[in-house]
Amino acid sequence: MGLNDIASTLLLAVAAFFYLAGTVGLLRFPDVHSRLHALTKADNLGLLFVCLAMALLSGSARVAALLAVVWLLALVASAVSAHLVARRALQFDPQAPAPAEHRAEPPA
Amino acid sequence: MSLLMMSGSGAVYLLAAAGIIGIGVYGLLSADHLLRKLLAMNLLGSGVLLLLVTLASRGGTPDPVSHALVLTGLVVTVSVTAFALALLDRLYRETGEIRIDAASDDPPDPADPADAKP
Amino acid sequence: MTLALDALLALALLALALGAVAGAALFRSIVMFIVFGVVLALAWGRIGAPDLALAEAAIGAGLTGALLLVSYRRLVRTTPRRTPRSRPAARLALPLGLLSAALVLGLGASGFGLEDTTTAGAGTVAVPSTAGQAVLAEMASLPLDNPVTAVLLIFRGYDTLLELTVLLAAYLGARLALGGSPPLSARSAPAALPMVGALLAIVVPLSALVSLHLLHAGSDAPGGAFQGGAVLAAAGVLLVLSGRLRAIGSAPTSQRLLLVLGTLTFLGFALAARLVGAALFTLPGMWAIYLIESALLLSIALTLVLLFAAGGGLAWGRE
Amino acid sequence: MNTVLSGFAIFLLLNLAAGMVRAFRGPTSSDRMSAALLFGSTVVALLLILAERDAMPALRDVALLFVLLAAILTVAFVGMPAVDAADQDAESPGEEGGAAPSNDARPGPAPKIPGGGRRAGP
Repeated sequence: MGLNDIASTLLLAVAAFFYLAGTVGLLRFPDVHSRLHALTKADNLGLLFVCLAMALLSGSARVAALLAVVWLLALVASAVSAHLVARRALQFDPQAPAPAEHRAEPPA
Repeated sequence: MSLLMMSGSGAVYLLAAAGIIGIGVYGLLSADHLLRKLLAMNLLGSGVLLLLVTLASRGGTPDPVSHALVLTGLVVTVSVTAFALALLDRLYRETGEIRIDAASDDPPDPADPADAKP
Repeated sequence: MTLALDALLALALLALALGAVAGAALFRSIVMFIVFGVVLALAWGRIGAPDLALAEAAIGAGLTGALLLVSYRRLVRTTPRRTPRSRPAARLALPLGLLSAALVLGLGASGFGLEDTTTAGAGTVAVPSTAGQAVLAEMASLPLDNPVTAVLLIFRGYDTLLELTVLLAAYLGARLALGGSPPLSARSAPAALPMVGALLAIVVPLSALVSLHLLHAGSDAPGGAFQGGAVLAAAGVLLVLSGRLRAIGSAPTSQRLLLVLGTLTFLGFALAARLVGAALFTLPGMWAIYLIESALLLSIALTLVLLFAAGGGLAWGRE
Repeated sequence: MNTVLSGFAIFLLLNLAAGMVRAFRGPTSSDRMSAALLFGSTVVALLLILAERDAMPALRDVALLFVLLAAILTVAFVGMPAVDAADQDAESPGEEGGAAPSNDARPGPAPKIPGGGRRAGP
């Protein structure tokens, strides 16, 4: 196991932590907005570390560039998706908290 | 892909395909909403495609002929789905019903316990 | 480890399939089905069919999902009443489902067994015994490196041609079914909403680029006209959803030509080969393959967007 | 290294199973949609891992397609009206029955229901 492999394993471990955090948040948080919050933030960080690990493992600049594009696009997609879903939930879902009340909460 | 066979993964996907086909048939017969019947039909199709590809990769190399066939099948499936949805829309506008047996006249049942909780 | 991975994947597929047909919540069924498509793309990758994974990603994530969600919006008020339990088809559903699963399992297992005996008996196989092996043996003499594309365009040109005809028939059938009155507009998030405009500015040009890349890569690597067309169609679907494109009653001539462009180009080459005495579907060279693939891509993309928008043609701008 | 990658892939699949629970339980359609988001991002990571492990670079293209097209689903989703039958179908499937209002009653995109779309049902 070379240095590259050890570094990738460590990165994957960090990624696993973030994915786990996102999933636990999705399962345990009480309402749509906090679930979305846990999910989008944690998962994007997880994906970042997966991309870093894979770029290290592949050792090719072309693959690293492709992975960078994938991560940036994932950021765009999740930002837009989270915004749209949260907005719709605020408008429509009976269980969703009022905006002011939601903003007052510290980020969990 | 010889690795796929050696590890018994081919058998796993064969089981999955059989299960998906069974679930598709079940859904096709038991669903009452036509949109769900359409979903079941799509599942059935996916199961068949999965079966084809699993059987095609049982030898050493994946078989390109069946891959091409399944690729064609995927595109045809989505166009057929779109066509079926157009038919559904027309049916709804003609009859106001989205079921096949629209003749039955039982009243709406707002509190059916069987469906109250998932 | 690999076996555990595949077993989990298969279990996820089965659970999602069950979720898509069980229960009364129609929206849940749709979400389950969409996720089923996503996981199926992963399974295609595992079975060694990256071509199919690409197509499933573009079609499952982009087209079918949006199609189902928009249709659900149109039909949302029509939640069915309870089905009478006595309906014979519903009573037969479980036994018939089990029966078909068992039948498929038996057939599939015998298929596996068949393979095993032939390879065991023949040892090193010299003569290709299936069409796929014949194709792989011929690949060396072709300018293409992707056998799937070779099958689609060279060995089984009929299939591809007829598939285009099926797409066209679906479009015409949808036109007939909808008649003169188009359904509710598919527009669901106007581009004026915050972030939707920015999303369009990023995703649409990139999709066009990726679609070209897939078309170009298709001759040597997984990809091709179908995947490229599906990606381009997904970008078109996004434009329809955001109201940048709208459906109109009948197509202008340019769009009608584009709809049949793939069929005509393919057929033209096939007949030209016939005229000079070669076999039907013999292609004169690599340039012909690129030309046909480009025409196929455009036709497939336009047909799929029109099927999604449930209109005869497309026009820019809001309705 | 392959063992590490396989282990991580299995971990991600278990995450997917958890997401499936949320997609199934709901309770609102927004919950189901956010679970679908989780699926998208996890499957992308899985594809990247498998591309490396099985040496199939085409799977990276599949991942690219997923992140490129992921937003289409949510854009299609936000147009959905929050009438009772839409959001609450899990709880009260038969509510709208054969009421069958005509299409003209809900013209245009994204009809907004005043009052936040609370259930009118029992």
